[in-house]
Amino acid sequence: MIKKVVSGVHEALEGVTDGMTLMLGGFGLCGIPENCIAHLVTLNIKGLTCISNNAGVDDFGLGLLLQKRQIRKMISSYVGENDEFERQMLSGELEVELTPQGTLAEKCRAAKAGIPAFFTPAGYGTEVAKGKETREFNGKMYLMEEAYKADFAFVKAWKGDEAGNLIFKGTARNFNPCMCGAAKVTVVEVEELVPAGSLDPNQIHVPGIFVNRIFKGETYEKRIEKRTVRTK
Amino acid sequence: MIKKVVSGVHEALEGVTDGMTLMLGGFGLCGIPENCIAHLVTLNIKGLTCISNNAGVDDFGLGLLLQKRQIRKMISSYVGENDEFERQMLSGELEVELTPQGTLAEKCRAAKAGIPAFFTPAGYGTEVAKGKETREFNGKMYLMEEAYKADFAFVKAWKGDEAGNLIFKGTARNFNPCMCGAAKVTVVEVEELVPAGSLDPNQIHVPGIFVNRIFKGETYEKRIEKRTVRTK
Amino acid sequence: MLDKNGIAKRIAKEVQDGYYVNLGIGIPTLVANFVREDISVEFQSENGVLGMGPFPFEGEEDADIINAGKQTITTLPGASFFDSATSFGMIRGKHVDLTILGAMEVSENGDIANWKIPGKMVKGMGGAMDLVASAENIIVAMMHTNRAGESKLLKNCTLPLTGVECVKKIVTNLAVLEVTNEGFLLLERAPGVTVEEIQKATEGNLIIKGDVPEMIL
Amino acid sequence: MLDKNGIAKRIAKEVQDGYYVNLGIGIPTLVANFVREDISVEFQSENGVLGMGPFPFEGEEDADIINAGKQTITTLPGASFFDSATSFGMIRGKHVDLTILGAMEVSENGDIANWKIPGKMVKGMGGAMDLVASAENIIVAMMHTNRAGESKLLKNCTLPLTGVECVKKIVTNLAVLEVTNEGFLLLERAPGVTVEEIQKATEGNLIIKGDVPEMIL
Repeated sequence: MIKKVVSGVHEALEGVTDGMTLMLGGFGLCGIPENCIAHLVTLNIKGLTCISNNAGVDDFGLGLLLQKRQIRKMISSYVGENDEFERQMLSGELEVELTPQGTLAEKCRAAKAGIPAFFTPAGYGTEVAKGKETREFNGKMYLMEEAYKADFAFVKAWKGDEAGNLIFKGTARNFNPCMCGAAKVTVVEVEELVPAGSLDPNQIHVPGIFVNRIFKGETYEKRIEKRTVRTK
Repeated sequence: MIKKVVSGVHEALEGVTDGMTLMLGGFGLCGIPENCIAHLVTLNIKGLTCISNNAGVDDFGLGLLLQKRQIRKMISSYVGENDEFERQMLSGELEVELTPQGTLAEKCRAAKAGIPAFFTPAGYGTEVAKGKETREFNGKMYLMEEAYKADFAFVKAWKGDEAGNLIFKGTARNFNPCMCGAAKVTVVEVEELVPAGSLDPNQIHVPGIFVNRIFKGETYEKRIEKRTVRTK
Repeated sequence: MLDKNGIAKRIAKEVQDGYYVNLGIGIPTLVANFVREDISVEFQSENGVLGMGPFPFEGEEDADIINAGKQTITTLPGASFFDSATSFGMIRGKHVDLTILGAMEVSENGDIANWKIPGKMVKGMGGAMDLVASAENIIVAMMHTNRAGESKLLKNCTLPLTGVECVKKIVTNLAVLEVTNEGFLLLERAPGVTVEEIQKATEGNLIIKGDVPEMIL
Repeated sequence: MLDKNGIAKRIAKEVQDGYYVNLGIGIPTLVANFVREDISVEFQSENGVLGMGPFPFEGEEDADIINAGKQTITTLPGASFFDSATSFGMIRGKHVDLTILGAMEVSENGDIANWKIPGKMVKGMGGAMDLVASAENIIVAMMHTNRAGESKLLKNCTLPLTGVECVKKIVTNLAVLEVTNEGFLLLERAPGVTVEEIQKATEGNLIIKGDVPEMIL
């Protein structure tokens, strides 16, 4: 078994420098790599390009990096929950590439799986198609989309073992598995880190080969964006 | 929950007719839809195109359909274990399209996921590339490969629930998940059929939406092709 | 004239037994409340869940189990969780039978705009572009006119498009309409709404064939 | 001169700590027996397993747990099972560090042929084309000549290719060679084998620089 465990968030983020392209898992605030983001803020690294479905909220998630102007460019599908983001975007301080959510997921998956490009119907006939090759297959029009290239992927899993095998919980899975192995270095933080052999090999969501570094996150706030309940 | 359960192999195969294109899961004899194949033989349907990584052995798996001359064309990556196959192929009775294994898997996955075409490096510069578009990405050459189109997919899973959710065991997983949802109708046979709610929603390998019909197979021979052991 | 719940109630009648359904944010979310209890339907949320149930009881909410609107949810027996690539595989691969979503504008050829107002609103398209590009069956749920009283059913959309020639049906506070080659075919009137009122609120070509029945809710 | 086990033993020295390795059928399979015990290596089999262990004890074999050679296997702690698309995602995505496979012919520019003899043998390429097209590090394990005594290290391959310009290193019963821009660079001689013998058995351009050491096993 190949060991992936690092001592903590400090070692996990070694090598992240100005101007890099980062992938960050999560949907809204669900399943985001809280510990990695918190440490990125303290590192004061600038000029980042972040590939992440959302951009957090003003005071949590990627919003923390936005507030400190560490992000030069965001690649996301939906950014509606973040006023600071909208302000920076409309003022031109922040470059934004809005990408259909399924295309974003597939561009990560393609990077991970060695597929340099693929065709999707999403965005055909819209401004997303600008500058992209279009082609007809079976009477329908498609866009060609290329795989992402990223330096680091930051991923949050529920359980992980020393061999880097991962299991996610509920909808906190989202983009996290797609980003494992999609960057040069994949860093994973987990709620529970177990010895190799503790997880059923049949029930691994992401095999360890897609993971370079793994550590147990110190704390998880797991903030709920829209607590919605019914009464008994 | 949407019910997918059919009464048995007879109902499961309703609608399969001459000249159709079928996908069949399995790697060698591991994880093949034994009950569906056995019933296909009795149905005497002819002129089939079969997409399957291998072609069985002479007297088991797809070899049974080959012996009865029910297959017009095979799309496979490796057919080395079947003398009858080799004979029919060299004599020209059987049309054969040999496809790199990873390309075969990805063409199934693409069909399932609504990706009409993708690029892969496998086969570039070989006879597999004949007639295919080639293109350079980042200094490396790739082939464009299109998604398969199939009428039925026959899949073998370990456990399944009434909602069509599937779990596979060990390396019997192989091509089976990739083929679920890749054909117009996906038929799954399982060793164990359980009520909806019995499986952990976090541990489903294939969500039921990719499955149209599911039934419990009557018997499983699970023949081992190359029993290899060591002594204590 | 219908309120939001009325629109949702009318759309619920389009949901058939055995359907997998994706509901957008806003009015579409309400549709789940009105689906007949005697049919089997599963709700997909593109963030990675199939078999969504009602909102959790207070105190039972789980930060790791949400829908695409970021609301806490529960799951029903037979549910499954999966990653985003798999989720959009379901959508792009046409495994989801019905997509219901809101819109800012729809044109008479079925184009839809719902993600951006240049220089003003930039929330992003989320999964909407994937959904409208792939779904066989798309119903738009929206008000017939905007807050300024202008029609949202247009000859051509003026806002940046989400998808082209994809909307099949529209249910508004005033009417049910089908998108045809010739324009918006008026199928049903909302209770108490006249054909003339619908005509006045529709900028795109409105096709009226014979007596247009009032919808039954 | 080396036998098959000798070739495997020499190749095992190329396996480094932390490597994920894919072993082809035949001689490559034997490599696992000779990897140093003090390093961590995981073996991937393209039919869907990572962390392969030794063959099972008699009576403990499981029809559902096999390798790409269709042999019954076991798994080690930290192993995982996955589907074929994921497996070739690992391979195509360059996550596997080292691929060791057999060949019928290799050319001096690194082309490889190992899947077909026209009109005669048609086993198919299996996963070999994906492996050779993607692996950063490919070692070919083979006899230096075929049964007819003809060289398998050629100027140009005569058989249908499996991949182009992909082989990095070759270990045969006679020598260890590196594929360079100028041809086969002779790195090591097998015990008791002379440079002249290797030259005679090599049709492609053989580059000899200074004294060629005998390999240490």
